[in-house]
Amino acid sequence: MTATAIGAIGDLFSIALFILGLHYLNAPATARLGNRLAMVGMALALAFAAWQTLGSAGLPIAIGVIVGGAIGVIAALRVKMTAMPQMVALYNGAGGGAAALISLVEFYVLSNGGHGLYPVIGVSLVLSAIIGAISFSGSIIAFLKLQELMTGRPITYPGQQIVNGLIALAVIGLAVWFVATAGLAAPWAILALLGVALVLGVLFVLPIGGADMPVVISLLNSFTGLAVAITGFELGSTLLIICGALVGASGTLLTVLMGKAMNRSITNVLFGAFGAAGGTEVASASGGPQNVRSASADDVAVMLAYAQKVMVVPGYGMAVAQAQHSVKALADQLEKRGVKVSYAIHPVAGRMPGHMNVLLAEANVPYPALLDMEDANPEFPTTDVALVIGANDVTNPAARSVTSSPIYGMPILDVDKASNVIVLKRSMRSGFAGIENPLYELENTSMLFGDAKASVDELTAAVKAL
Amino acid sequence: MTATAIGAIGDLFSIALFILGLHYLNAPATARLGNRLAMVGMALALAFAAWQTLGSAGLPIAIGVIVGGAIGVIAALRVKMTAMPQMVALYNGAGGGAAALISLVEFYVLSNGGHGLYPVIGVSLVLSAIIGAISFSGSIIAFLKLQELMTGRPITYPGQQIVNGLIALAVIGLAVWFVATAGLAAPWAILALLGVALVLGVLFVLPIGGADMPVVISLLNSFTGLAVAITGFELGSTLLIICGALVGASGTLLTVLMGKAMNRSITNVLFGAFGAAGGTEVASASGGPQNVRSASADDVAVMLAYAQKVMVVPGYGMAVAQAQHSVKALADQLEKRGVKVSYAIHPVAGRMPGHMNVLLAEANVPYPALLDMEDANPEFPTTDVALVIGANDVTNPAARSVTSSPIYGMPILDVDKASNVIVLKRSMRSGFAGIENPLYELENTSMLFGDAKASVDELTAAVKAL
Amino acid sequence: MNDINVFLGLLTVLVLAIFVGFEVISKVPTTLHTPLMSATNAIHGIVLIGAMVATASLINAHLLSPWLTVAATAAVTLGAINVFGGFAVTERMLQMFRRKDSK
Amino acid sequence: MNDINVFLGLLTVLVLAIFVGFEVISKVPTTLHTPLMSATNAIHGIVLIGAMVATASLINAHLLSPWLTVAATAAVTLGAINVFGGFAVTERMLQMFRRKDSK
Ligand SMILES: NC(=O)c1ccc[n+]([C@@H]2O[C@H](COP(=O)([O-])OP(=O)(O)OC[C@H]3O[C@@H](n4cnc5c(N)ncnc54)[C@H](OP(=O)(O)O)[C@@H]3O)[C@@H](O)[C@H]2O)c1
Ligand SMILES: NC(=O)c1ccc[n+]([C@@H]2O[C@H](COP(=O)([O-])OP(=O)(O)OC[C@H]3O[C@@H](n4cnc5c(N)ncnc54)[C@H](OP(=O)(O)O)[C@@H]3O)[C@@H](O)[C@H]2O)c1
Repeated sequence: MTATAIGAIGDLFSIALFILGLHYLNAPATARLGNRLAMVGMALALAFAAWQTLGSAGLPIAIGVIVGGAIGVIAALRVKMTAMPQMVALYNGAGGGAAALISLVEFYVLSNGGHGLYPVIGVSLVLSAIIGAISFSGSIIAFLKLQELMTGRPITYPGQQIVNGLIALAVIGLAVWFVATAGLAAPWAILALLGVALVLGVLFVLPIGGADMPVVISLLNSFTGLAVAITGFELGSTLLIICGALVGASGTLLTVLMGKAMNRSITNVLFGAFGAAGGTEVASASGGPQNVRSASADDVAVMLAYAQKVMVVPGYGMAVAQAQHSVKALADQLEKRGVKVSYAIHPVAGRMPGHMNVLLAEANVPYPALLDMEDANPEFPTTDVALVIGANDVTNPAARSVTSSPIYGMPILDVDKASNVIVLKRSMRSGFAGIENPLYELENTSMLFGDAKASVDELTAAVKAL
Repeated sequence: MTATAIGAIGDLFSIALFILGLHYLNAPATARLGNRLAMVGMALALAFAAWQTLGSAGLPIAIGVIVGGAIGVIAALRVKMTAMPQMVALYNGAGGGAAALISLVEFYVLSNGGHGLYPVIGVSLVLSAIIGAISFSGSIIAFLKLQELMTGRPITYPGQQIVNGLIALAVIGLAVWFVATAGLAAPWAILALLGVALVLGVLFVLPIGGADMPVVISLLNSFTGLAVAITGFELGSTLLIICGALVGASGTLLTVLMGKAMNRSITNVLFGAFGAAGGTEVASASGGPQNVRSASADDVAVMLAYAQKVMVVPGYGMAVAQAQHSVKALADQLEKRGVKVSYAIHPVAGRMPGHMNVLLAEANVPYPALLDMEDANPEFPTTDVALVIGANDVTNPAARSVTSSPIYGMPILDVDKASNVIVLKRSMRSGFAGIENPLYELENTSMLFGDAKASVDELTAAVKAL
Repeated sequence: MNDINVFLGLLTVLVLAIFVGFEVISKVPTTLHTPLMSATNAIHGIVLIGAMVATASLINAHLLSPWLTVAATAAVTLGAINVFGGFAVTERMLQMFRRKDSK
Repeated sequence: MNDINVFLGLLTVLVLAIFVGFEVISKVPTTLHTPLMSATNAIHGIVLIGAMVATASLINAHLLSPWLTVAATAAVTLGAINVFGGFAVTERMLQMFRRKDSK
């Protein structure tokens, strides 16, 4: 049996492991097993690839793998839990960049002979260069936005759509011409193509708001998958084709599911900024002073200490204030007094799926105390105090009744059914959706203004003092 | 582009259509669409194959397709709804037989040159011959059992396992030898192999009871899928490999699901008869006279006519008596009097999944009146009369409480929660599981003995006369 | 099919198709078990195409034994029964799933 | 990859893998969206192998331009970041899913 054949059989095992891994990643109980299986698959594939390539290109490959591996692992272990999404963006961008560079290298290798490229090779070379480059630069912008190294607000300017359209046309034109001439116009053509595609990636992500970045990252992730699959055609590698297609397809479906979970369509995420420039501003400005009650920390502390059942409803504000440890401390105080404390976790609370779970787990909140929306909602009618900590949209009763509301139809946490609602936030400003929350004007609602962490710490102190 | 290439592209469309078809077949609302998509895929594949083969072998192919197609379609349209499972068995057997015959023909074609067969070809030839032949003869026995052309009871005799084991060994020995000699011992070896495999198929299904046939048919179905995939290796056909593997894998999973739905493990279905020969007899004989109330048709008619809510619980006995039209007539009479009539359908009532749905749909019972087990069970506490028509095991409360019962843990219809339970059956004999039903001894249960159709017709007449 | 690489290509396709087959079956309601079994049964009727190819290769090999021609024709016939009967019976079963709003 | 039949074989594999990718994602709970995205991200790190192959082919072609060697090494580096970082970050996210029975 030839080395290639042995490699192909090894690849087949890797592929099976990747698929099984993804399968198990669908359920919380088996997700870790799933990731481990995928890791084993990758190790196997890398071992076979090393066996076949290290002989001829040992040095550059060893340098690249060691440097890249070290950067990747160290960054992954150092980063804060809450910065995970932007790390995924960076890693994804790296994959896209690799695909684009492979096209560049392969172009030189293949056109070395002086004759042109076969159509299939030419087309895949161009496509993986373009898609990889878009994914690379787009992911970097997504990273910068989420890391708040640049404004998270949509960046729009007049004529933006025309500019983007023209650049996209330039990319297509260059690509067609490259394929038509079988790459003989190169090397400037392939370099120009890469350059313009990088610009397109930047422009594509700029007008999208920071809060939509998780969806965008997921989309760019499936782009990279696509680029890798096409690279597979370029290199004639079944392994790359299959893995790339797996990620491209599952990533696309995942993007749609993520959009659905926050009640946004993908087109709305991608192109929403063009239509409704400044919509957020208008809505929150029109809010003005509302008819709300505000309470002191001491009042609230008494209410909490003598309650039987308290439901904590965390949201984006808790993440911003990094208040999770303080919340845990407050809950401990209350539990000492015999109060039953649970947490109601809305699926899209915060800015990434699982955001609240990650934060609360970091603060060592026991897993069984976290209730899904389905389990939490029946509890509210028998809850004495619903303590809303920096959550807004996910508690907005307008989603149930006001058909004209942008979030109408989104399932929400029914905090208004609790006997008392305490809302911790800094001001009357709106949340992600940019709309007013009628919850704040209800009879049974009181506001405790201030930074979430500061407020919660005050509450803990006040409860202790009782 | 060559003819082969065009064919390959066409095949790719067919494959996509098959997969989409299976995908849509998972939900009732889209199942018809799914089947249609698969049909289109098959038509496309056949068109390309015809284009490539009719030129050389027009006559035999035309004869075969016309004769086979006519037989298949006419039989499918003529057969009674309740005989569907055995029809599927026959069609499946035909597929297996085709795979076995292809191996035979290909053996002659390939060994024509006088030199032996390549290992891969030799192995696939032998495997598809064996599996196809087992599927062929096994399916025919399954058909005969379900059609009651032979006894549905498990056929067992002393030493059966040894005989089966020896025959399996003979098959394996012949196969190994055939491959080892690269087929040069032929043609008698391949013929002998086919013959012994046919016998093995018969012996494999004989000891399995008629009621387990749906599971066996599903298993034989995935066998045929496997045989077809291997035939694909023999012929170098991607299309056959993919379709065969699709069916082999999904059929295996489906077999497991079917077994689960009736609370039986697959090994138990296949080899259960060996362990517990005659167990059914003992259990039902030990029943003896129970402490039950029997009611007259007139009593029951009054009860039904003055009820507000009647739940019909159909089972295998309704199918045996072909009482579905009578049941519909009774329900019409009751509804005329303002009684609300619904039907509680247990997932494994009858002898095939969906058995009751098919029968009641045939009798034009409106779809919304059919309640799944999940929807029906909460209704029983507010039901005045539960009318159990030839159902037994699926109403057995022992499944809830008696841990030693063979059906312990199977979800059942909670008919015993209804104010009154009327059971229509012919005797005190047990049902499929061969166990007593404590339901019949309950305070609120009355028996109406007799053939289900006759009893229901009597009830209808009595209600009309009121 | 003597080339190991061709064989490995087919093996890859086999493995992927097996995964598709497993994953495509998800939470099927029990009422759909029989139709689904019947539909997959019809799909392996693709063996008809194998029978057609085998018949053609028999003729092309100029093997004119009447027995072999009968065997090949029988294979085609059985394959056709599988395909056409399989789809027809599935279609009939599924007709039961049309929602009837009322009698 | 000039042979149309080889291309068609790869295309078949592509189509099947796309179907596997779609079918393998079923009812994922929202809490798993981010880990799943992260895991698929790590899997497309397989591009590292493409980068290794391309680097080897560059050397074998005796194209000794330093710029090209840098580009190839950069491709390997980026691919390695994708693979190793991707799996590490996924693993960390999933550590949050261990059930803790109590504090
Ligand atoms: N989870 C996801 O995957 C995801 C991704 C993208 C978008 N989204 C969207 O994000 C929203 C999530 O809802 P949410 O209720 O969690 O958040 P939200 O509606 O965005 O509201 C967060 C609230 O927290 C308050 N806040 C901010 N910083 C604070 C601090 N330091 N201390 C106290 N309060 C602070 C803000 O009010 P003040 O400014 O008055 O303090 C704001 O109203 C949904 O609309 C969802 O669709 C979710
Ligand atoms: N649905 C499937 O896919 C499937 C497949 C295989 C096995 N099974 C098994 O089959 C059983 C189905 O339960 P089931 O409650 O529907 O049926 P059952 O438990 O088999 O009981 C049927 C009852 O109907 C009575 N009966 C028979 N012929 C009758 C007639 N002409 N008139 C009136 N009554 C008649 C019989 O009692 P008499 O003799 O006293 O009349 C018998 O007790 C379950 O154990 C299930 O696991 C189901």
